[in-house]
Amino acid sequence: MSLFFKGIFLEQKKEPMLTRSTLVMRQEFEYFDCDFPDTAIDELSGEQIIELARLAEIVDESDGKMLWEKLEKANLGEGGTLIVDAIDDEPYISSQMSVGIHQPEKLSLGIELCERVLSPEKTYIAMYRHILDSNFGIPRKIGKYPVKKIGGLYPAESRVHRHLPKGKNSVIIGACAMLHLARAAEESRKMTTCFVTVAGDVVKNPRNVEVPIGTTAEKILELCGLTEEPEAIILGGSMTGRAIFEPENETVGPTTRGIIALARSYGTYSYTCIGCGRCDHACPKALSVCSMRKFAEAGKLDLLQEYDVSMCIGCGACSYVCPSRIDVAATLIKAKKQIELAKKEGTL
Amino acid sequence: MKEKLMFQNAPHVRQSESVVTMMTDVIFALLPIYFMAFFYHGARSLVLGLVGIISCSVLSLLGSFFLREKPVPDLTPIITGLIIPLLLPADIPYYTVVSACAVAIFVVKVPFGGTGSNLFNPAAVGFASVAICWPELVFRYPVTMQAVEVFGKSTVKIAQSPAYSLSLGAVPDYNILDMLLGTAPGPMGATNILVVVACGIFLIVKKAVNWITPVSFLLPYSALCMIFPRISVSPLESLCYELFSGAIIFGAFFMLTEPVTSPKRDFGKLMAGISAAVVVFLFRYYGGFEMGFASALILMNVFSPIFDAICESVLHVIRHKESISDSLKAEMKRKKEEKEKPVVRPVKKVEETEAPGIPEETEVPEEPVEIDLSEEKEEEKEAAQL
Amino acid sequence: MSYFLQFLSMMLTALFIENIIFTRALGTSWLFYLTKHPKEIFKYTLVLSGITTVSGLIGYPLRGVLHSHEMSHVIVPVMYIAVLALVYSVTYFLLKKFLPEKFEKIGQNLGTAVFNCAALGTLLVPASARLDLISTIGYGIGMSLGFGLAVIIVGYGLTRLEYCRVPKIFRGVPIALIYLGLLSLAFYGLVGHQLPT
Amino acid sequence: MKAELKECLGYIFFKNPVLVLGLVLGHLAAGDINLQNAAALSVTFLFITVPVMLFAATVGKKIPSGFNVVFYALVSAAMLFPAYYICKSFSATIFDSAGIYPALLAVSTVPIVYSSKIAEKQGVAKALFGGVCITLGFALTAAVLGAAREFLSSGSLWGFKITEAAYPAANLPFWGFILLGFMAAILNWVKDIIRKSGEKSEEESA
Repeated sequence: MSLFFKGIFLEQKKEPMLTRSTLVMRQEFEYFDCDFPDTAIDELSGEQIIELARLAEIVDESDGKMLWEKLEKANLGEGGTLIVDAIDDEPYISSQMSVGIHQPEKLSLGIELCERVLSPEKTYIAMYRHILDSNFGIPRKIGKYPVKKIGGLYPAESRVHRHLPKGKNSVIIGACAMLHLARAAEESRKMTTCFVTVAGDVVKNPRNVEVPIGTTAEKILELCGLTEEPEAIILGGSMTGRAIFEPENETVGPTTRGIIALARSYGTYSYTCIGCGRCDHACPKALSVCSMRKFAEAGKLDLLQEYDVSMCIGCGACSYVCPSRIDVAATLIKAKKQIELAKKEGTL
Repeated sequence: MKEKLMFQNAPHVRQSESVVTMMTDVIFALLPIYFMAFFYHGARSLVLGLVGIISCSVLSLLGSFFLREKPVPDLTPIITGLIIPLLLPADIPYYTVVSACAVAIFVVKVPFGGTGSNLFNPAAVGFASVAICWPELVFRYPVTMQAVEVFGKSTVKIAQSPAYSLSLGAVPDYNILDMLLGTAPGPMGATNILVVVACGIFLIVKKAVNWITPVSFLLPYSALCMIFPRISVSPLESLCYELFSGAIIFGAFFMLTEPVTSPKRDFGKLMAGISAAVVVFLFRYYGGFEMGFASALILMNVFSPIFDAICESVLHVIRHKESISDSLKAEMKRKKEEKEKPVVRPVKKVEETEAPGIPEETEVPEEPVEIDLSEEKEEEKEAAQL
Repeated sequence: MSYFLQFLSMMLTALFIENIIFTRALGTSWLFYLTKHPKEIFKYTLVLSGITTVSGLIGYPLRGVLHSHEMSHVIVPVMYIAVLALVYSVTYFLLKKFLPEKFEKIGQNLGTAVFNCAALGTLLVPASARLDLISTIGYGIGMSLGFGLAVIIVGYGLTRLEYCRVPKIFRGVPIALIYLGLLSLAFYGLVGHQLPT
Repeated sequence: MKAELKECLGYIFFKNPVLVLGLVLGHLAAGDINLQNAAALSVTFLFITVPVMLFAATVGKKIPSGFNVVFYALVSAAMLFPAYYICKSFSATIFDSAGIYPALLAVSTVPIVYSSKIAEKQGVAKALFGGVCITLGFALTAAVLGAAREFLSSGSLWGFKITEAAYPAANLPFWGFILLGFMAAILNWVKDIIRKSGEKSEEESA
C-alpha cells in the first residue's frame, strides 16, 4: 500500500565522477584579516569560530542559509545531534560526497570546530547508501566521526529526521560548508568557491570540480570538454534542477549541485494519463497525485488545497515514475505557486 | 551550442518504461491465449482477433480525427480489439465482433474524450452490448479440438458451457482437469485457465498491471463460492467449478485491472476488488444473465471514484495526524471549562437552505444539466431570443 | 412475518434490480434538475415516497374496480392523477396552516416534487403488474428510494465528467445521456430481459 | 411570417425540448420503440401541451404559484381521453407496446414546469405558438428516434417489414439513451456548422 513504500528506486549513475579527485579551477584566493590571527586552531572559542564563519561569508549549500547565523541560532541543549549532510540521493550528483571522500582530514577538522560551538551529544555524517551501480564502498568513519548510511528510496532528505531520537532538536550542516570553515580557520580564507558535479552522457571526462562562485556554465563545461552538442543542459540536481538555454550567462551559486549535459532531451511531449496510479504509489508524502494533477489542469484551486498540495516537496518522484511522460511535478509546483499567489490576492 | 537546446521540466532523468512498453507487455500476454484458442478452435480464432484489432484501431483513428486531435500512437484500442474476441465463442459471425468494437470505441471512448478519460471499461461494454443483442449467438460454444471453418457456416457441434449448467444448478459434466486445460467449451480465451493464469502472472511480474486488484478480487470471490455453493458438491470442488467457468479469471487479470477506470490508490484498488467480488457473486447467482461479469464490471467502474474519495479522506486524517490531535486536545480542554461555568446558549440563527428543484429566475430552464455550459451561456441566450 | 419478507423482497428488487430510472427510464429529466447535494435529494425522495404511498393506498381499491373497464389504459392513470391532486392539495393546506416556516422553504417546489413521472410511475407500474397491497406499497417505496439512489449515483458520475476531455459537441446533455445509457446497460445485465411497462 | 418561421425553426433546432432542454427524456428512451409509439406519444403530447399552455396563459396567472400545478395536472389528465381515442384509431394494440408512457406524459416536465415557468409569462398567442412549436420539435425527435430504433431492431417501419433485423437490442431503454445522446450531439454539430457559416458570411460582408 502506498503508506509503506515511500519514494522510488533510482540508479544513481555516480560512477566516473565519484571516484575521480576534485579538479580545482585556477583562481586567486581572497583572504580576510581577523583580530585573533595567532591563536592556535584548537584553542579557538565558540564565539571566535562564529566570527570566523561570518568573516569568511560561508553559505551552507544544503539550504542556502549563512553558516554563522545557523551556528548562532542553533542551541542544541542536552542530547542534540549534529548531522553533516553528505546525502547525494539524486542521480549523477556527488559534490557533497566527494568532499567527504577526497578531503577527509579537512572535513573532520571543520566538524570538530562546529562541535566546539554547538557541543552536540552525537554527530555523524549522513550518506546515501544505494550507490549500487558502482563498486565504491562507503567508508565506515571519516576522520573520527561515524558515517550513518541513510537507506531507503529517493528522496532521502525527508527521511533523515526518522533516525533522530524523538523530542531532541538537531542541526543539519552541509559537508562543503564544513570544509570552508576548516579553510577559514587554517588559512583564514574566504569562501569564494563551490563544489559542482559536471556530468552527463555528452561530457568528455565528467568529474567533480571546485569553481569560483559566479563562473558561467559554459566555462565549466569547456573545462570538462564535450564530445558532441548537448540537446539539454541542466543547472542544479538531476531531479530538481532546471533546464537552461544560454549557458554563457547562467552562473553557478553555492547551492548549485551540478551541471548536467544530456545528448537527448525529453522535450515536453507526453501521452494522455492512463490513471495507472504509480505517481500516488511513488509520492513520499502519500498525496493523491493523480487526482491533484486533474484538478490542477481543470484549474480547481480550492480542491487542490483540500488535497494538501502545500505538502508537496517537489522531489519529482511522480514525474520520474509516470509511464506517460507527463510532467506531474511541474504541474503541481505551478499550481502550488498559483495558490500562494491567489492567497496573497485574497481570492482563495 | 545554443540553438539546439530544448526546454524540459524538472526531473531530467526518466524511467525507461513508458506507456508503449506497458501496452506491448499486455499484448504479448494476450498472444499465448490466442495460440491456445487457435490450438482448440482452429484458424478462425486468429482471424477473429485480427478483425478485432483492425476494426478497433480504424475506428479509433476515425474517432481521434473526429475529436480533432492528431492521432496519438497509443495501443489501447489494439488491446480492446484483442480482448473482445477472447470473450466470445469461436464460431461467432464477424459482424458481431465489429459491432462490439464499434460500441467499445464510439460509445465509450470517443464521446468521453479519447483514451485517457473513458469512464467505463470499453471491452466490458462492447462484450455486454453484443451479449445482450445476440444472446443466442454468444452463449453457445463450439466443442473444442475441432477446427471451425474460417468462412461460411460452422459445422462444429454446439455445447453448453459449464457456466450455463451452473446457473441452472446442475453439476457441469466436465471434470476439473478438463476445465483447467481448456477442453471444456466456453469463451474462446477464457477456458484454458492455466495459460490465462500464467499470462496474468507474467503481467504482474512485468509490472504492467498491479497485483492488488486481481488478488483482492479472486480471494473473496472464491471464499464466497465456498461458503454458498450453488451445486451440492464439496466446497472445494464447487469453488473450482465456479472459478474456472464464465471468464472470471480472464476478467480478473485483463479486464478488472484496466488502469483508466480502476481506482488510483492501492487501498482503493483493494476495496474495488472486494466489492467487485461481491457484486459479481450476486450477479452470477441472482442475475438473469449467464455472463454477469461484464455488467458487474461496468457497475464497479461507477464506484471507483468513490473508493478514491474514501482513500483520500483516510489519508487526509493520517497526514494531519498531529494537527488533528492538537485540535482534539484543545477541544477537550474547552469542553472541560464549559462544564465548570454554565454559558448562556446563543440563539440558533435560522440558516436558510437553498430551495431544491428549479431555480426560479431562469426564464427558460436553459441549463437542465448541472455541468457548466459556461462558454455556451451567451450563445444559448441569443439562441433563446432567436 | 411472511408479509414483511414479501414487502422487503419487493422493495429490494425495486430499489436495486428494477431501478426506476435505469430499467424503465421514468423521471430522467428530473435527474438533471435535481443533481444537488445528497442530503437535499434524500429529503426529496422522502417527500416523494410519502405522498406516493398515501396515494397508492387510496388508489388501491379504485384500481381493482377500474381494471375490468375496457378503457383502463386511460382511466387508471387519470384516477391516479386525481388522487395525487387530492393528496397534494391536502398536504399543501396542512403545511400552510401548521408548519408555515417549513412551507416557505419548500412551498413552490412541492408541486414539482409530487407531479412528476417518477411519482405517477411508482403508482402505475404496480397497477399494471396487478400486485397485491403489501407488494404494491413495498414496490412503491423501493421505486422512490431507487430514484434517489440513481440521482445520487448519476450526480456523482456527472461531476467526474469535468475532468474528461469531452469534445465540444458532446458537452452538456448528450454526454449525460450516454452516461445514463451505459449505466442502464449495466443494470440490464442484472435483469436479463426487458421489463413489461 | 418570416419571423414566426424563424422562431419555429429555432424551437425545433436550437431550443429542441428534448435534445437541448432535456425535458421529456424518459418517455422517448423507453417508450419510443417503433414509429407507432412515436406517433402515439406525439399525439398525446399535442393534446396535452396546447390546452395547458392556453390554460396557463389565460387562467394560470391568477392562481397562486404553489397551487396552479394541480390545475395543470388535472387539465392534462382531462386531455388524455381525446388522445386515447386517436391513438386507438391508428392501431388497436398501441397501448400494449407503448404501455404507460403516453399516459405519463400528462405529468411530464412540459405541462408542469414549462407551462408554469414560461407560458404564464407569455401572452395567449405567443404561448399557443410556443406550444405548437414545442410539439413539432418533440414529434420530429420522437419520429426520428422511433424510426431508427424500429428499423434497427425489427427491420420494419410502421409495421411493414423491409429487411430482417440488423440490431435486435435497439429497442431497449439503454440504446434509447445512447441514441438520444448521439442525436443531441449531432444537433450541436449542426448548430456549430450554422454558427461558423454565419460568422464566415459576416466576415465576407464586413
